[in-house]
Amino acid sequence: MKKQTIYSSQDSLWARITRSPSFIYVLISPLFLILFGYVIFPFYQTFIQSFGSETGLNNYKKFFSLESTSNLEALWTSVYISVISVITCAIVGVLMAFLLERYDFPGRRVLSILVLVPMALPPLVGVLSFTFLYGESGIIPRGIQHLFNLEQVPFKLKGVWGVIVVHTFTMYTYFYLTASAAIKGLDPSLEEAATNLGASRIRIWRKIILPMLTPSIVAAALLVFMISMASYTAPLIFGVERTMTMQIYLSRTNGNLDMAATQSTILSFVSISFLIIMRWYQNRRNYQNLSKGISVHRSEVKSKAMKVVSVILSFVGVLILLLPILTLILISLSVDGTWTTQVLPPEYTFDHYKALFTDERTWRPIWNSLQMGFVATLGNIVFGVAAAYAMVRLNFKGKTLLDILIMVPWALPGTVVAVNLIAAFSEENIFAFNQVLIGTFWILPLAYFIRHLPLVFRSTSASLMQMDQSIEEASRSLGAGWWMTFRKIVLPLTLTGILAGTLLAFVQSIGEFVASILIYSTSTMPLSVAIFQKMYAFKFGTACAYGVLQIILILIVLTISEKLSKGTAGSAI
Amino acid sequence: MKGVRLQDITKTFGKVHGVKELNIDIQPGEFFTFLGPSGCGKTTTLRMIAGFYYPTEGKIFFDERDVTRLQPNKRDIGMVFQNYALFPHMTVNENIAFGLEVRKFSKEDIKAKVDEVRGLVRLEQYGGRKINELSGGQQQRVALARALVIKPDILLLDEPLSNLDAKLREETRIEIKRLQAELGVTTVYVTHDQTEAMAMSDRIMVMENGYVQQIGTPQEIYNRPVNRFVSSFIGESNTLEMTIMSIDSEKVVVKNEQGVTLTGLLENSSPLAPMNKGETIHVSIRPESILQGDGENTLTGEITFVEFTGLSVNYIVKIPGITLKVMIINTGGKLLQIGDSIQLSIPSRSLYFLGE
Amino acid sequence: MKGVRLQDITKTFGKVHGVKELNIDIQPGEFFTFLGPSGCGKTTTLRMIAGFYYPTEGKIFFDERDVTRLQPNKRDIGMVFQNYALFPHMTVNENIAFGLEVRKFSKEDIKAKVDEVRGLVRLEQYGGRKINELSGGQQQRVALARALVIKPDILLLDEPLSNLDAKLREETRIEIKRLQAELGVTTVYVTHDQTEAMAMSDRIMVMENGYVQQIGTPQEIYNRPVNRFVSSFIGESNTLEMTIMSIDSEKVVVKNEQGVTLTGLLENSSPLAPMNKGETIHVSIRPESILQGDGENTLTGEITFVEFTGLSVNYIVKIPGITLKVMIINTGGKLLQIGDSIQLSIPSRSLYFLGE
Amino acid sequence: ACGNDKGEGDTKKDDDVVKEEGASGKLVIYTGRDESVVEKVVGMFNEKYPDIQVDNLTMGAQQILERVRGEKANPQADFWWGGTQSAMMVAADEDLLMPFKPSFDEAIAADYKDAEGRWYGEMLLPEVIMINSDVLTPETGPQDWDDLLKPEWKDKIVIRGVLASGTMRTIYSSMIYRQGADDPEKGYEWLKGLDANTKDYAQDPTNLYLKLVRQEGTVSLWNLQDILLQSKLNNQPFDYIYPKSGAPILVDAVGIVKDAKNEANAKLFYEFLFDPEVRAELAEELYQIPTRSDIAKEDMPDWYQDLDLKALDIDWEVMADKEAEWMEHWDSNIKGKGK
Ligand SMILES: Nc1ncnc2c1ncn2[C@@H]1O[C@H](COP(=O)(O)OP(=O)(O)OP(=O)(O)O)[C@@H](O)[C@H]1O
Ligand SMILES: Nc1ncnc2c1ncn2[C@@H]1O[C@H](COP(=O)(O)OP(=O)(O)OP(=O)(O)O)[C@@H](O)[C@H]1O
Ligand SMILES: [Fe+3]
Ligand SMILES: [Mg+2]
Ligand SMILES: [Mg+2]
Repeated sequence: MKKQTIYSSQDSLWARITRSPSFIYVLISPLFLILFGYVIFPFYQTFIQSFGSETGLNNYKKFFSLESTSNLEALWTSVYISVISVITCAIVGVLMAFLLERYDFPGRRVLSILVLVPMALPPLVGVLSFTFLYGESGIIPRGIQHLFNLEQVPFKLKGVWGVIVVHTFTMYTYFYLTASAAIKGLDPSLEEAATNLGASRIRIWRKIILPMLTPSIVAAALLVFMISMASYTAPLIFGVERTMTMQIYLSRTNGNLDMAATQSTILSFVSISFLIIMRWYQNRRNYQNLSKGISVHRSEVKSKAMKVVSVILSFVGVLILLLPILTLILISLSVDGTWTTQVLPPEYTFDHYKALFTDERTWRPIWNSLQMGFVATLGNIVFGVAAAYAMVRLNFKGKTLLDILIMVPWALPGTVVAVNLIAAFSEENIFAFNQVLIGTFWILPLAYFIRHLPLVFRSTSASLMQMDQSIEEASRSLGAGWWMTFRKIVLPLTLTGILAGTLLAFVQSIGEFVASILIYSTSTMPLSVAIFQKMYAFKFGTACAYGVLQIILILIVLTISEKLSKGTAGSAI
Repeated sequence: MKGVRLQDITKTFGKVHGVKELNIDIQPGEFFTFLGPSGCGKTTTLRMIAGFYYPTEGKIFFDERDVTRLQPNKRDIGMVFQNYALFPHMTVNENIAFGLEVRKFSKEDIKAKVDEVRGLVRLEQYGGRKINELSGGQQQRVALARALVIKPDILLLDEPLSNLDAKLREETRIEIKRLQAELGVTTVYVTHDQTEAMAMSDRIMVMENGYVQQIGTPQEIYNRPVNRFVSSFIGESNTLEMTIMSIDSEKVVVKNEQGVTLTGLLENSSPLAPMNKGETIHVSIRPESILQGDGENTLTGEITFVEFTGLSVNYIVKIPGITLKVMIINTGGKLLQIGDSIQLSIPSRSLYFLGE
Repeated sequence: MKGVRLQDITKTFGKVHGVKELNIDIQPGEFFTFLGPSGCGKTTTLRMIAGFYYPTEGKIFFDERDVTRLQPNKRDIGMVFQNYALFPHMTVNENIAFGLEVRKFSKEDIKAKVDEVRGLVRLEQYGGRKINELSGGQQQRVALARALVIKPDILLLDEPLSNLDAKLREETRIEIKRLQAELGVTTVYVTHDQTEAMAMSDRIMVMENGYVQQIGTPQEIYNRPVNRFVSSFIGESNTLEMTIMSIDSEKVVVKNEQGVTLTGLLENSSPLAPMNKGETIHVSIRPESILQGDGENTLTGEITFVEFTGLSVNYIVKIPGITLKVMIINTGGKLLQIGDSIQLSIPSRSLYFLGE
Repeated sequence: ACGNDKGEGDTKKDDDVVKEEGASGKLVIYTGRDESVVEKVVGMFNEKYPDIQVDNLTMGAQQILERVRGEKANPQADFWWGGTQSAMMVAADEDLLMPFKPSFDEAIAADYKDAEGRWYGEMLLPEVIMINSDVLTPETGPQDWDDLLKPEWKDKIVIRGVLASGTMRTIYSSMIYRQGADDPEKGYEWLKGLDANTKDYAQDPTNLYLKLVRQEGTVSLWNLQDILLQSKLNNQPFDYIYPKSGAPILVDAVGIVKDAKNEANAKLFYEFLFDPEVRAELAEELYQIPTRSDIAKEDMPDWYQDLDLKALDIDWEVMADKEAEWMEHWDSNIKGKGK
């Protein structure tokens, strides 16, 4: 019989390549190479260096020696801060995700954007705003002191708990974003079935929802664990000096590069072990939605009480989350040096903003950051999604290796990654098309790309794990090639996950400081470095005003993406 | 053992209406079946009983208790979902045990009960399997086991056997019946298989397009449908438009435009049919009640279609004036071919008179 | 129109085996059905034809072309998945149109074709609906429409009508048959409904536990099953273990331990049955071939179970020495009750002799 | 050797050593100096050499070290402007800096430069006692190091985190040295006393300033220049007390990056930066104390003339040798244990 041939022979080469399932390999092999060349190879050198020039295992012996326990203490502190951070972030993030995804109440749309705002907090001024809020002379402790006429401030944020509060505040969005993507894709009939079997809400949470969210929780847990291990500013600010990152910093300051290498190696070893444990845990079970057909969406049953509780909880939550940002705004509006012992700043001014808006140099870094963030994030989407697809759907050797390769740049302290990159790109080589990338525009986007790839990668693979594979098969059976299936079916159905990762990656790129400061050049000064310079010059108000600008910028991005995703994002059930 | 009463239930989805003005009174311990074409509102009604939808209007009672807005998990209902809704992250055993764990049974109890019910649905070997390693029918059986094992007050089954083969379906059907009789569970059953409905149900509700058409015992529904929809929906039926020529206390003679005349019994008429001389009514004749050979209401025609179903041979027979579907039981005899001539007779008690 | 040939196909999942040593040769344009108990490997086989599983061993040919490792999207296959696998982010229309868009039809063409096929599956009003606003049966019909609209070379249908009511199922069945005949699409059909299989198929393959049991026309399978499994799986059957008392070129007399004696025809014996005097063999008798009243092989017994199915009344009758399932066609007559006595006769041509 | 050597009159500016004013090309500076300082000096430099395009990248001393280290194979920077003595010594050890003898070599004391000329101290940073001037006056504050241990200052002292700060490490090591370098135990005792009076350790300078401004503490140890800058330019309520027994004086240094691409321009900038006029101006406006010993005191601003730069007597060699050990001991055995 007469048939329409599906593929006409005059297909372009590109079309033919993209339609082949091996296209995914075409995409991930350069990724493999890049990661190998610029992550693993320098990292391997670090590893070698960690054994010192002739001292062999000495550095390790020294690290683990019981005579001077500072390294071991640091390791322990880092690990337990990280573990607790993961837990607190998970609680806050998943709870918020659930409240905002499942309950409809007045203001939900606004809240769902506001809840992301902490992500926008610029790293440097951001942490400071915490000291202004909860530190010894912070608004809240002093406010309470004044209110009740206390001798002393009733409490202050300090030490490990301070670090954890800051970590929770700044990192719960990892959980929030990945979990809300997963909740969107969760088959509601599972909950119904559990309810029907008599399970209470709590049990449904414990036994159905949380386990089904495992891939996204694992994803976020990995990200948070590693970033906490590599966290520097927060422990510094709260005076927790005995952390791995601090030890690395000290070793490098003292010029003891071998020891620094040892410490970096151990740090990444811990992170990678965590990764491997998590992978194992996750792979034990299946999380694909399997129901036959497609079930009814959002269940109708909502108790009134729950609704009220969720409104209150969300508002209180968001208020707490917004406080540091409000504080930042407050500082940006107050006259430098006048705010001494008062609860709130006594004098206000718009001068800092005026200074910013009249200086033509203000906009350049913003524009730089946007550009570089955009380029890097674009790369992240392409490679991150491809890698995630390969990881979840394809069978090939070296999956775990690829996973580790992608995660390592996230697990290492920013300084170490940046130094590795400088070493790799300060000479001409093929990966950079025989160019010296250091000092050019491209080095920063490349750094952002490598460092933030795990964000897109993780959150996309979590989404993919949830998606029913037979939907893809249906598309193939209808004649759609790999590429079309990917575009028309996989992408829309995992869009929420991809978007979550993209947002994280983009916002991180805008705010990245630790690596940026080591590789920026005058023409590519990013926003974070600009803020740093204001701070460095102790133009505190101006720095905060700059920070506020950054927040506004990110808010705009968030709002736009929320608008874009609405309606186009499908769900996996 | 609980009765279920639906009072003036209406459910709309936005502008679409799911079901309208339902009034159902299901007796404690009864096996009650919803029957109706796809999309008529069966699942919607079931979901309201389970508590996953709130009725837009009306009330639901379990015995005398108003449960219209009661939480689903407080209703003690076992339900098999049309789409199974198995927990993909659990094994077969874990899925089945879930409801028992909720009810805080001891470990050993749970194991025993799970093993038992797994045997009942023929999944002995599959306890440790992941759900995504099961075939469609196996998954359906897990869903069934999960609902049965908790021995609920009320059992809601939404096409629970649709993916099983005839043999297994029958076995399971018998098991469900046995359990239901043993435990006295009130059971509401949705099926598209009318044989199944007929065989299992105490009473059947026939729905169409959100409205109830008829509620009655299987025999009532089958033999005395209230209208043409029920008559044609339940089983095969030849429906002929005919005019009453003569009528007495026993016999009715009808004739169609082409002059075919048939004789039937007055007692076989729907309460809605206008049984007066000269009225035009519908006559329903089941294909299987038509016999091959000589007898009452003998007709001769030509075969235009042959279908072998194993159990029987179905013919479509063209008789001058009418076309009849005829079902002749296969007793291993020879098949007639298209074009062959065949003699048929219709026992007078096989004619049923309907209104609109 | 393409033939499909499976050569020595084995598929294992880890240690579990899905199917084993399959050899099937499906003719171009044939309507071929897989029948078998739940979990016997039907879906697995279908998925290998579609290209979603690679066989662990063996080869698959479309006509003469080896497609064992061909990409699924290059096979020009239409498939209805057992779990539908609809695209949740698209409307009904978009789901159906997907395959047409892949084939780069023009907008108008697509609209026309989608509208047509939507009518065919009775979803006229539902084009713009989201998938999650449809009932189970409606979703299944979308899945069917999506596979039919692309008019593929080969149509793979995995229980495509399992959630439809009898009426709609029959209509759709006829539509599928019509399409298949018109376009000559080679169709592989999986169903658990043997009536459906019998009615539609050119040939049927009966599987059990991953192995092929019998391949043949519906009549062959039904009337001449090769073994006990096929005989009991296809339709209802009374299987009795009996010993051959006497045998001649025409008649066979068998007797069981309790002394019940029956007479059958030699021609009605499976090639695998050892038809010698003194051998113990199995005799299969279909319930519907047993008649009420006088005749050949007359027996009298007591009714122990009554089931009304509309079409027929099923009895279980206890006769000294044997228990028989009996199906008496409902012609509107009176039902017998449990405990009543009944006289039965079994026409000699209704006995079928089987080996193991 | 900054202020303490009140110069013997201004020396000639020796432009003859380097090229003429028509020099052009690029100059990349990594600097730890404040933005305002950089802008000012680069502006002045460009007035003199308008064709040299100066790119300056601001960052912390530690970050400069990291960058220069990383770029060793292909240096991007030419001039390293502003680094602690220790960072410079590490860099010199790692062969990151180019030896160069500028014209003013002799004007700088041996203490304040590298023997091979790989770095030269640009300015001096006496480490002094810092007070909040809203609460204390130079008269009411602690007058000498040992005063800090008095009970009256308990919980009034805020210290910039010691380990991460070169400045603070030097101060603390000096305190030990002051009690006798041979046996650090006495020094440890002294530091234990200080720790007991210390309320809090601040993580970075910004935080230190904040804590003082907001009166979480009123006394600190800090470098003179920054105290003056903050109080004079940024209106912060800070003042200083020059310890009676003398202050450890740190050097802030500069150097040319090895294999610099624009070596010639870097040398021009080197010379320019140490020009006595430039020095005077920087002293005037930014409270910098030059290392050059040959600038006339009259040319310097008033605040400088009032200053009596009394240095603690310290053997920097010994200090450099012992610092790591002492600080590690402090960190693990003294910090936070005093209470
Ligand atoms: N991915 C898998 N992993 C392990 N076992 C599997 C997998 N898929 C199928 N099986 C097993 O293989 C056997 C055949 O499965 P298949 O899905 O082909 O059955 P089926 O004949 O389609 O049954 P049904 O009528 O119930 O759909 C079953 O016993 C099933 O449990
Ligand atoms: N969430 C919804 N939104 C809009 N319409 C809906 C929704 N759920 C069901 N409907 C419509 O309500 C009608 C009744 O649906 P229901 O699921 O009760 O049918 P059903 O009788 O169970 O059919 P089936 O036998 O096909 O499962 C259908 O026409 C369906 O399209
Ligand atoms: Fe610092
Ligand atoms: Mg339904
Ligand atoms: Mg199947």
